[in-house]
Amino acid sequence: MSKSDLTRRGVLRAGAAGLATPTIFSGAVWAASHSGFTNAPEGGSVTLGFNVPQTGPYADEGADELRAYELAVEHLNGGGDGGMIPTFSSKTLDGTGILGKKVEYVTGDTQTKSDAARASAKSMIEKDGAIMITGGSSSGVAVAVQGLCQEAGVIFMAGLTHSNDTTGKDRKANGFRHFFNGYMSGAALAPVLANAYGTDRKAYHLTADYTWGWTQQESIQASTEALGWSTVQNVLTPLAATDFSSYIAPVLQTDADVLVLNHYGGNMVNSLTNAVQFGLKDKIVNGKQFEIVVPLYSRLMARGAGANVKGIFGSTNWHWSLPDEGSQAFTRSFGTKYGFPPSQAAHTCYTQTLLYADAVNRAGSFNPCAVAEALEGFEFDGLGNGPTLYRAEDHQCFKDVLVVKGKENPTSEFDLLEIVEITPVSQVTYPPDHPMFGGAEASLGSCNPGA
Amino acid sequence: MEAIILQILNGLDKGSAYALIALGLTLIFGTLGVVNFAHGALFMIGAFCAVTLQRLLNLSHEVIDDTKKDFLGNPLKVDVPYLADWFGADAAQTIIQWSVPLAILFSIPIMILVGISMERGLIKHFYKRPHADQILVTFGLAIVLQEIIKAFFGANPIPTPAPPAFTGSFDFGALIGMENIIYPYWRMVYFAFAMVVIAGVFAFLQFTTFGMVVRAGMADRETVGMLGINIDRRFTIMFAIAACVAGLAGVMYTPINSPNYHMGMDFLVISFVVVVVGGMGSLPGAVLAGFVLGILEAFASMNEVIDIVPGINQIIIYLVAIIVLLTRPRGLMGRKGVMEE
Amino acid sequence: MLGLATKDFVLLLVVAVLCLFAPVLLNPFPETSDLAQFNAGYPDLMQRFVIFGIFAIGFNILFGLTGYLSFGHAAFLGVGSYSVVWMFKLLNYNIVPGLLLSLVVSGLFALAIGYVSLRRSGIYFSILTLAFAQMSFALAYSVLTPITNGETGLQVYGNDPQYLQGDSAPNIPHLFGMTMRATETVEFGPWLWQFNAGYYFCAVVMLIAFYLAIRIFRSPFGMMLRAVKSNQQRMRYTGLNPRPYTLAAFVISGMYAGLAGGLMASMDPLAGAERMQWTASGEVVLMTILGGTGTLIGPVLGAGLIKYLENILSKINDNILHQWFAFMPDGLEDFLVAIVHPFIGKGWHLTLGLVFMAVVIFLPGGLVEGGQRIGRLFGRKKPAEAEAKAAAKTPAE
Amino acid sequence: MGILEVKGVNKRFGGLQALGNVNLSVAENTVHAIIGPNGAGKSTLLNCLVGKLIPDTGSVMFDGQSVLGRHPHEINQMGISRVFQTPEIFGDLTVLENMMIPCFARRDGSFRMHAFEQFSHERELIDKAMHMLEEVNMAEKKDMHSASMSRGDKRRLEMAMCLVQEPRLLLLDEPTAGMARADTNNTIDLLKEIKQKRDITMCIIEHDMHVVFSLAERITVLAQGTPLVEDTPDKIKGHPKVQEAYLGEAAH
Repeated sequence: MSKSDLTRRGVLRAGAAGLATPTIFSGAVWAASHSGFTNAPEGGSVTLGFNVPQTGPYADEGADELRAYELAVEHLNGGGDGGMIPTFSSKTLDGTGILGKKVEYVTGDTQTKSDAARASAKSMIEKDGAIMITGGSSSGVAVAVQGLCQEAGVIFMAGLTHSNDTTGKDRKANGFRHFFNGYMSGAALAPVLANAYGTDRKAYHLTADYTWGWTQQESIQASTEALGWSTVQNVLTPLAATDFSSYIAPVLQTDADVLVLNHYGGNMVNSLTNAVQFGLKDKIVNGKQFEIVVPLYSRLMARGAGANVKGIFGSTNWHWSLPDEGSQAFTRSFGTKYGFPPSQAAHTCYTQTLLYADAVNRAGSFNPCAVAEALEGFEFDGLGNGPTLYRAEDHQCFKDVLVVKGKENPTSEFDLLEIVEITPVSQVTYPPDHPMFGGAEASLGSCNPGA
Repeated sequence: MEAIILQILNGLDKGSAYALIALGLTLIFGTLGVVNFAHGALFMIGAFCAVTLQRLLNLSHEVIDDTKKDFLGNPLKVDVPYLADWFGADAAQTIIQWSVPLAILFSIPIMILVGISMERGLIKHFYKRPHADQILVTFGLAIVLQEIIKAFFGANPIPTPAPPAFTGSFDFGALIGMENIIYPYWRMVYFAFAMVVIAGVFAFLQFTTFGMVVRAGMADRETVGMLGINIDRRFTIMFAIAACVAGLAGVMYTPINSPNYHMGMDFLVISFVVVVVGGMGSLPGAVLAGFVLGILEAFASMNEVIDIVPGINQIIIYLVAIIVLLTRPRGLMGRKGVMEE
Repeated sequence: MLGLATKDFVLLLVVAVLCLFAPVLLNPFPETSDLAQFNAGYPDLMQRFVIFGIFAIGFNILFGLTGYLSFGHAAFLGVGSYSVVWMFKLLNYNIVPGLLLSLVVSGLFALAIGYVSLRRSGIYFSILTLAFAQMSFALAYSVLTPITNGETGLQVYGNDPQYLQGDSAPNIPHLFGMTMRATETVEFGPWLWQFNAGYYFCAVVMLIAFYLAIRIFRSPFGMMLRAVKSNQQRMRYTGLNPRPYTLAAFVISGMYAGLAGGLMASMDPLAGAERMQWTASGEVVLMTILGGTGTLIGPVLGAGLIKYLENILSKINDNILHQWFAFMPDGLEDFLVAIVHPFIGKGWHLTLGLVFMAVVIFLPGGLVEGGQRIGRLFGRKKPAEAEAKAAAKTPAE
Repeated sequence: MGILEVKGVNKRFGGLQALGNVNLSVAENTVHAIIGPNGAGKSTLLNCLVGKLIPDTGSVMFDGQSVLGRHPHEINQMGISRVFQTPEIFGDLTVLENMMIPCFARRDGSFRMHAFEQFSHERELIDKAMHMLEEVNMAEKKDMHSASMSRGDKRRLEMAMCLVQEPRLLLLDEPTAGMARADTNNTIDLLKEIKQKRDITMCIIEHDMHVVFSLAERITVLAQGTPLVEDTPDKIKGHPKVQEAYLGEAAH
């Protein structure tokens, strides 16, 4: 018998042929199969766990993430046109899976709830023998699942999570984030806003009343104030709010001339729609045109707001219209398979899968600690965001940030945003012990291989 | 002062939605005695009637435009609505923009049909069952309806704008000599519409024989049954009316906030609170509670209030519900003995 | 035995045996078969089965016996979880202090909420409890973040004091050194069984909770609670005060919920605010009704079914469907996949809704009634399910 | 001095004077009937006695103690039991369980947390309950689901539940309302038997003159919320005021 803190199986599935002779209580065999880390893959395949919201408000975003994962698995196993593999600066991926093992995957539903997400991730680790968990469409879930993976001893490659905390005060040695964060949004947006609207602006913030909202608001306030803006008021809105009229109306009574909506998803769609209803876009205050800003844009959600997004600034991790080779390859590959362009969530999830696979290949092992080491300080290019660094200190990717604007004349329902500026990585880089990221106290802890 | 006037307007507007949903719910819940967890789903279906009509009006065929390229670099396929072929591009554009008001007409027969089939097919068999069973079956139904809508329309919100004539906002301030009191046209339309529907339902119950019988049935079902009046059929009609009211509330709500498949669940809990705060079995109570809670919610979200009591905007509805129920045992206008056991 | 009538003792014994062999029984399909997808015998899900079982058993003491339908029991679940994690943060990772605290805190919480809410009955009571729970949820998510860590959920950080944490003590939840995650894995032919310490701990707690619930059901106190449901007027005119009886039932079931929440945090040291949301309260209501209100074993079955559907169905994707139907001709395979597709993966909610409707339409007494019918079909009573219902209705002698 | 003394009780509902200066004295170990036409205030008076209503003025003394402001369960614990117009029993429980509840209430008071005690240990109370059931001829129905019994059985069960508490005052609110003549006679016999076997005071509110004159030793006639006369049955029969206010009306 073997004793472990988290077990694996999957082996049996993969190595089914080798089990022709029934072994009764063959604990010894088990122990031998352990290579000192959780769910060490055996046989000819390796299992990845794709944990995305399939029900609840972010279900469509989750579905897009899942499409990207399936595409990534196809490409890793040598199917399709290879997507971004040919453009990726690291050349270890050759279409033979990961370390020569065929990539298999299991899927689960996070329901955008920490509990459900952890339950789903645990079942992937305990039941399906997943060696890596990835996905998610909100920061609460990302932090919760990242914590779980740290304890269980598997790698977590975060999906869409934008809160500073994910690689800030809640950073973990086994967790990695490719997506950008609230600070970067603020740092990238502020100069563009100052350029477009002037440095003498008074901002009114509406902020979703939970951790992501707060870190986003804190970041954008700091960056805009550094350029001369003042902040009139910051109002916290309940997450469950669906009608924002009573939060928008007071804006009319102040001398604010910019409204910043620190909302995401359904909240963003509704607050933006309501703000436009109240005529804020046409208002003139202090002789200036009133403006609305949405710091974190998502194309999927922007669709829900319809024409209201026209002309409104925001930031995004990636957009399919980027002209670089990697982005084009990915868009072509995804678009050909599914008939529409990928979202930023799809892009980050696809990229994370490739990055993981490559790290394993470079490390020559699935051991989470070896993989983490391979990812730490890794510099790469060709995955759609230009030269990128996976910083060792906090496991955050540093890359250029896109500032976008709602398009005035969209040609299709996917063509809603236009890129205004690509903010260079140097402008959005911060020290790992930045106070918004847990300060000096924040620590990754040490890598946990489980078992 | 301006701020207060604006919040009263907001409160009336929120209250309109609450009152409309609660009105239908209280017809089913307070009158027929069925704990209908699928009522939110009826509201949602109403909203998706508007979406469906918008889609129907937008039914298109593809025309290839060689001058433009799509995201893969192929020639752009442009969707041209059939309406444009029939009536010309401008007329078609206008019709599509007016899809939400048109959806009122479209939704009434659909909601009546939905209401009747729900009552005849399912709810009818649960009048005499325990409330617990009613909760389970209607909750199950709500999930199923929601998932069906999700399967067709996805999980994301779908924009359904108001007609151009009603976008933008109205400057009240200019009218009464104050600054900065502007209010969106469509929200005023919503309030007016709610008033008309509420008045219609009340008039119907007050001035028709049908209404009299139903009101008598609400007060004492057994006696009415004994009089040989076919109360069953009237209850079916009642259910259809309730479904209709919820559906219309949903149709008209779409331009205020883009509809999504779980909007019914978002309103479900609130609407139960509204009905109970209003008092079981009381239609005026439900309407009153809807507006009271709407206005209080609007006021609680003012900065001045939040500064004094942080977090009050998160809990105001529940706090008010607790206070009302503790000081007035049967809510604002409830009747004795309804759903108290 | 143990102060139980024979049939109750048999029921307890059956449940105990089922719990003991759950890791084997819940993994009926060999790992190598395509049906292994339906295996539920992995630690996390088994823990969830018994923890939600405790939650539902406790809820049934209130709802099944007194008929008071609380729509706010999730608040106690959340409070229990927070208590345990706070003990982890302050003392050490031993789960005992936390569980004791979760019982105390949820009991006090239930006392306060129950005292106020029980001034009203029927739907008014339901809405009062709902309002309290929703307030707790909204505040825990936002204003009370210093205590609850808001959206992220309360968890242990490296810089927490942990005053009693010894150097050698495990750095994960444990019971006097036995970690909750410790698992013995046994391979038997193509089968794989996981015997997990945390699960067995939860199972023992559930058996104790179940035993206490049987005692309460069969006690004079239990009879008084049924009297409350039956006729409060007669009760008052018989010289009994219904209020303290209902309050006691409310507090007991609140403590069951707190214990369940505490166990959840003990198995997985993270406490999220959404545990207190109305949907979680509604879930336990559905579990109880689905299984069979007022029966002993029903709520546990209901909890098991809902958790099973949630965790197993949601993980089936099209890829797996294609594997299942791979032996068929291509056209037929695609057709079958298309038919099944809406009900699995992201469509698991749809299946759940249909199951709710089917059970309530065809089995008015819940799953327990289904068990009874099967029992009758085979001519002999199945001891576990069939007697539970019958026993609840037989005289209290 | 009677066991129950009602003095100067007034009760108004809005503009309606339901009770006006009611004085009533019920002597121990007697059967006292309160009669009067509909709306005379009989039920209001009864509700004032058991704590469901609180009079605006006046006093209600039971055995020298005031009952005013006490809860119904406290008043019951003082020794007053009540039989309702429609039998109020615990429909979800069996007959024996129905009987056990008053037994527990008498022994343990208005609340006790006997959550882990066992029924089998309560031999004494079970015997007592069975004994009472035998007295009302229901012993063989002890395991029946009480809601499924006939109305007559429910009535007998309810009376047994009251009597097993050995009350000093039994209040009966139209105990034969809605019963057929044969059932009514059975009830009369049962009540007579009960009275014979023990020392008990009964106060009956009744519409049916046959019942009243078969049982009552003293009768109070209530009209428009005020006691008209109080006397023995024989005297009441011929009393002109009663003829006018009650029997006359009933003769219509």
